[in-house]
Amino acid sequence: MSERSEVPSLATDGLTKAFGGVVALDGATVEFRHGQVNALIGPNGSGKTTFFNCVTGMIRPDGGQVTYQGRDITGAAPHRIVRAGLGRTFQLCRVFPRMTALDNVLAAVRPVGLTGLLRGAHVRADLDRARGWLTRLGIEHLADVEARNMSWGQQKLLELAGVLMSDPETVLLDEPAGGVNPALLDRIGTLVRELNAEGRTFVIVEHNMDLVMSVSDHIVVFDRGRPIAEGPPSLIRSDERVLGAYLGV
Amino acid sequence: MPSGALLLQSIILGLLLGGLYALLAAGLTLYFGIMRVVMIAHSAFLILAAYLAWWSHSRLGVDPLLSMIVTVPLFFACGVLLQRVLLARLRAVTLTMMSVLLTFAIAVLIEGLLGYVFTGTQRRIQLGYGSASFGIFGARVAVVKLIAFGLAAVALLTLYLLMKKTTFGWALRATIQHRDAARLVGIETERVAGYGFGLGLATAAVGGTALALDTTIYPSLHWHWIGPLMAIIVVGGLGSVPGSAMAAMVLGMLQSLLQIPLGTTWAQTIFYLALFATLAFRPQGFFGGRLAQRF
Amino acid sequence: MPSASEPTTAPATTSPATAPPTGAGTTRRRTADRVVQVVAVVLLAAAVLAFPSLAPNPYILSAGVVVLNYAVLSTSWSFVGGFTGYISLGHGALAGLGGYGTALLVTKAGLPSFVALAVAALLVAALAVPIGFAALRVRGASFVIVSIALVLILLLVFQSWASLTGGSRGLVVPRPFPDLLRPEHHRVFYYLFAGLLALALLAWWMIDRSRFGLGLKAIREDEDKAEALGTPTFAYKLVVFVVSAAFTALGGGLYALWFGDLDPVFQFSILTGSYLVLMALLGGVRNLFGPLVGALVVGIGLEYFKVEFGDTQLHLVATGLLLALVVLFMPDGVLPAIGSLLGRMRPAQNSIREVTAAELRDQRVAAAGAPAAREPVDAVASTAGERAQSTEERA
Amino acid sequence: MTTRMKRIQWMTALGASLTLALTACGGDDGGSAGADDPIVVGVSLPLTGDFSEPGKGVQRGYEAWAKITNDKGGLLGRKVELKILDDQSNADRVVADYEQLIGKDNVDLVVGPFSTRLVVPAARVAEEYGMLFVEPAGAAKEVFEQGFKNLFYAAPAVANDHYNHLAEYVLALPSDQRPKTAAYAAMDDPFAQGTAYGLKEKLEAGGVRTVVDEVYPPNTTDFGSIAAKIAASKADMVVGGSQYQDGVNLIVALQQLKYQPKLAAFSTAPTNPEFAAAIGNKTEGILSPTGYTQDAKYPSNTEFVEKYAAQFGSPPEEDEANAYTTGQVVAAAVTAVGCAEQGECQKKLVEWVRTNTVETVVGPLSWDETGKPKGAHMIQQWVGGKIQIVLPAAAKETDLVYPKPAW
Repeated sequence: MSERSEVPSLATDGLTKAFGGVVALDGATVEFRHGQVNALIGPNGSGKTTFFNCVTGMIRPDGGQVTYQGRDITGAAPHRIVRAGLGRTFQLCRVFPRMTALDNVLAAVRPVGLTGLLRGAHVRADLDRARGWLTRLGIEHLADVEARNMSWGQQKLLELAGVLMSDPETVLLDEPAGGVNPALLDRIGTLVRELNAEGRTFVIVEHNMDLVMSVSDHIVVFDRGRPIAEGPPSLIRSDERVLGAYLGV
Repeated sequence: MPSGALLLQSIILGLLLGGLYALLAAGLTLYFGIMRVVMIAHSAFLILAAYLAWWSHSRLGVDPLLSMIVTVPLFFACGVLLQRVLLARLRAVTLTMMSVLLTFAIAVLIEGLLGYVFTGTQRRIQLGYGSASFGIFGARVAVVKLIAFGLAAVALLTLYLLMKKTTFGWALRATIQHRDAARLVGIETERVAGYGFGLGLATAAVGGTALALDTTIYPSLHWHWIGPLMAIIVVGGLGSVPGSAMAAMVLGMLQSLLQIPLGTTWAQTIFYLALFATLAFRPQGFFGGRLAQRF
Repeated sequence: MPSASEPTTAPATTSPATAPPTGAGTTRRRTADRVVQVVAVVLLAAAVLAFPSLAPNPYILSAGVVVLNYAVLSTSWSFVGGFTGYISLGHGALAGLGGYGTALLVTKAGLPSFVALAVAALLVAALAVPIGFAALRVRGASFVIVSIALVLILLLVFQSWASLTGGSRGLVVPRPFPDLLRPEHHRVFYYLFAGLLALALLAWWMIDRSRFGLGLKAIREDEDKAEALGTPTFAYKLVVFVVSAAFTALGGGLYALWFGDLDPVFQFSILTGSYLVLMALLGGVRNLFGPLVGALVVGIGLEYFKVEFGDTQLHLVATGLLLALVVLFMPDGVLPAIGSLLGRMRPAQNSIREVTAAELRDQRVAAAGAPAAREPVDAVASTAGERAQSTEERA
Repeated sequence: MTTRMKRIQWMTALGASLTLALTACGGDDGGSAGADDPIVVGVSLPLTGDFSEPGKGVQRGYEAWAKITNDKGGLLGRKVELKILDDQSNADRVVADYEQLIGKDNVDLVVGPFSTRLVVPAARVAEEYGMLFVEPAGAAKEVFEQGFKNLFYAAPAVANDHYNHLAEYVLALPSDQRPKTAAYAAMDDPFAQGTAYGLKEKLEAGGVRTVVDEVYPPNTTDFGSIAAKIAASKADMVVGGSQYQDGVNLIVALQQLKYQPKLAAFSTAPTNPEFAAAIGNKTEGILSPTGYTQDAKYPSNTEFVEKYAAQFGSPPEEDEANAYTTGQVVAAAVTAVGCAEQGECQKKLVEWVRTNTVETVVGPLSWDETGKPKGAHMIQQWVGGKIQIVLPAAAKETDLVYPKPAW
């Protein structure tokens, strides 16, 4: 995995967020590189999800700055951040339970203008694209099934299909391996690599070290709301601070 | 320009009214803090308590204050049941909306039952000391109003001590602040939530008795109360008991003072104006309260 | 195949061989469905249009007008309540505003009746913007609070501002067709209401099939998720609230022109709003004709209670009980619930297992996932179930 | 697939319920009247809701009228039958009710409901079906400004004229005794407000300055602030445009503030039998207008009071009397014209009422072009623990006490 670029895709500077007395982010300064698969790891409660939520505008940070491709996106509305090219999945996979798989994916279509809004949701071009993603993720046969009637793993794939439908340059995955079986895990790993090869940047929060080590180019380790180490997998594997904080050794 | 005596009189009335508002808003705030539920039926229970006070006075000849011996524990039990049996049934995803509808339905149910049992006639407790009053710096304070205020103050103080000084209060506060964290440290949040609801409803029992002392009651009166109370908890910052108490005193006072130049009806609009202004410009409320950001 | 290793929870149609995406069978079934739907709509329209000729006397006709008015209002309500899941208890007030707006534009500004109606609806729509701004900026509860407050404050204002609104003395709305006899008057307005209902249903249907509608439904399902997929949720909610307000105002204004007398107490009544909710919920908010059916049921139900228990407040008790039961047991609507019950008794071509799996999944998410997913800090305890499963699979 | 299946099931359910609804709507027509059929008199009353208490009073009045009439052989040899519907104090309902009575049930006559708020919408239905509409309760002046041709108010005076005798009395007082300032508080209700504002207009014209003018919504329960304003103004006289409970509350609040006016007048409330107990028996000197007294010497009244008491166990109040009066007016017209059914007959009935004077339990009544009665109310005062007529001089039972003793 050669590094394609040194341009930072997503970067934060001194990001801070506290909930009541609990400090979730404590001046986190991080840079993720464009065109790479980045991983964000750390023990439970180290602030990874809060970091995602702050970056994607779901919660407003108390302090600090978020930039994406050089643009300041701190505190912007989530949908604006998505439109800037930053898509995300959720820690516990979130799909629209009472909508069919197809509609779940179509919901990510970005209508332009009033006519775009009032156009039918099922126009040919959108349908083709949506089916294309479902096919690529191997769940095309479930297109007309409501999401709540799908298995956990299928829902995870569906969520990813939706995010990809919005055509993000950078994809943030929150625990993609959470609760999935080994076969699916391999598949997700392969997908991430394939999509990365097509030019998409990834930031992955993950506990599953096998996945992290096998797919990522660059790893950032969080502890107590700030990064404590970063580098390629080979380096992180042997970093004692990481072992101390993360593995609890 | 209103005379000094009228001004003083209005300030005293505002203070007394604000006290009652504060007590009732405390209950509403508790529910919201515990379950993010806007309990529309709170004021219907208030009127129910007032009816029970009136009934025990006029039919059994008991002093209305004594009716609290029955109503307070009864309402506590009702609150626990309401939370455990009904609200806990609702799906978490739609809880906020559906709980409003459910408590709305309960409010209508109580109103209908009161109307069925006691008819729509306006009722009022006739007390021997009903028109008694005493003077203070040229203003007059009615004895019944003072008793009502005293009740509210004592109840609020009890609530405050309960929340701050007891283990149960600690557990309740923890549950309100962060339910999962509370569960992690071994608090049985479900049980605590139930008791919290009971506590909230118990404030309605006290408030209802206080209300019955000095005003007329009728089944649909609760609509008259729920509006101002909702405004108070929003202005106070949803979920903050001290915040809502502050908001209650301020708004109660404003209402009373605005009645001098504007008259009764227009003065009431202050609550709704405050509500709209708060939501539009400062959704987290004016007196603390941090929950509103997300709700 | 991702599903191959999860046989217990996979739907019946997992095997790629059995389900070609746009197979001939599916197409044929869709065409058949379409025909059934069109026939149903035509029958419905015919029934509605034929009603005035079948009505034995003017009273029944006027009852028909009332039911149609309810149907218009609850359909308008479901633009917000149905699509986005935001429940408003204050739509009665928007209808009242439409009524008063129309009446005042006729009496004070001298506009022709139906011009006044249109202008009033536009004004109410404009007013809905700041109201929606305050109500929808933050999630959930504040919308309901604002909707109730709206009724209460408008009642106060319209009662107190007697010099403009006539206050409690009421406001008389001049008849648009002063020469018509009363039964004819009812007939004309019956068709006007039917037309308005058709317009509202058409708008509903257009939104329902559009990208906008899909975005709104996504908001109803999971607002954070919709936002994270790029839907400008606040703008969507605001727009659909304004559309809903405009239709509600049209309904209220038309009612004012028909009824002729406005009184703040009845125009700005919290019960009206709750009836609308009850109708929509009964009929099912996800269906085009749900609110219409709900209006029929509630309209007739109210009559029944009045006849049976006329001199008591039991109609309130019934309303409360019904609403509570619907909320507790059939939040998707009574008719849809009955429909799915019927569906389950049919020879099962949709596998039962699918439903069961869905329920299991629902419970699992409701119990563990949903609250935790909303929490900002990495949740630990509540996700234990999922974790256990994942460790198991990893092992 | 699942959603589509559901849609079809759902459509079926929709069709079924629609059919049901349509069949349910096809109610039966009332049969047309024959010579032996009873004369059906339709009325809608607020038996539940905000106006239910006076509504039930009106109901008793109508029932007494029907019974007394039938005991004497009915009208035109036909029995009188009441058909009473409940309008839940709701204007939408009252219109639907009269629509039903006239359109579906085909009643022969209709009479009015209670409360001004309901009378106007109800009267419009009757007007548009060409029915005579005599009503016992729409006393506010707005009722008579709608251009109704068929409406007649069956009581001595409209709300704004209730205090006419009192206004004359006050303005006739020597200038050193006459009140200089007056405070008014009225419920936001056309009737209650009408009474207070009728007096206010006349007193202002006569030079009595208005220092407080408060209007409160019908649901007001706390009168502390209004009372504070009135007390602070130290007005010489206080006038309450009240119904019942609000009047009681206002008086108690005023008493709490130790406010002592020279004259205190309240509409409706002081004539209620429970009034004295409700304000702790501090009633002395309180004035109130009334359109009816059980002691009136009109022949039909003696009969009414006696038979009403026998039927209901207590003497009739004003609401009951007004309903009875309504019945008397309709009966007089029917007897004189000799018909009672929908259609042409109604025109003749209207014509007759407009041009004639009817003897009733509240005295002889006649009407102007708008249906407004041409009389005034008597004024009563609590004197010696009893409410007694003090004005006009011709009807008085005792002298008016002025200034009013402390309460």
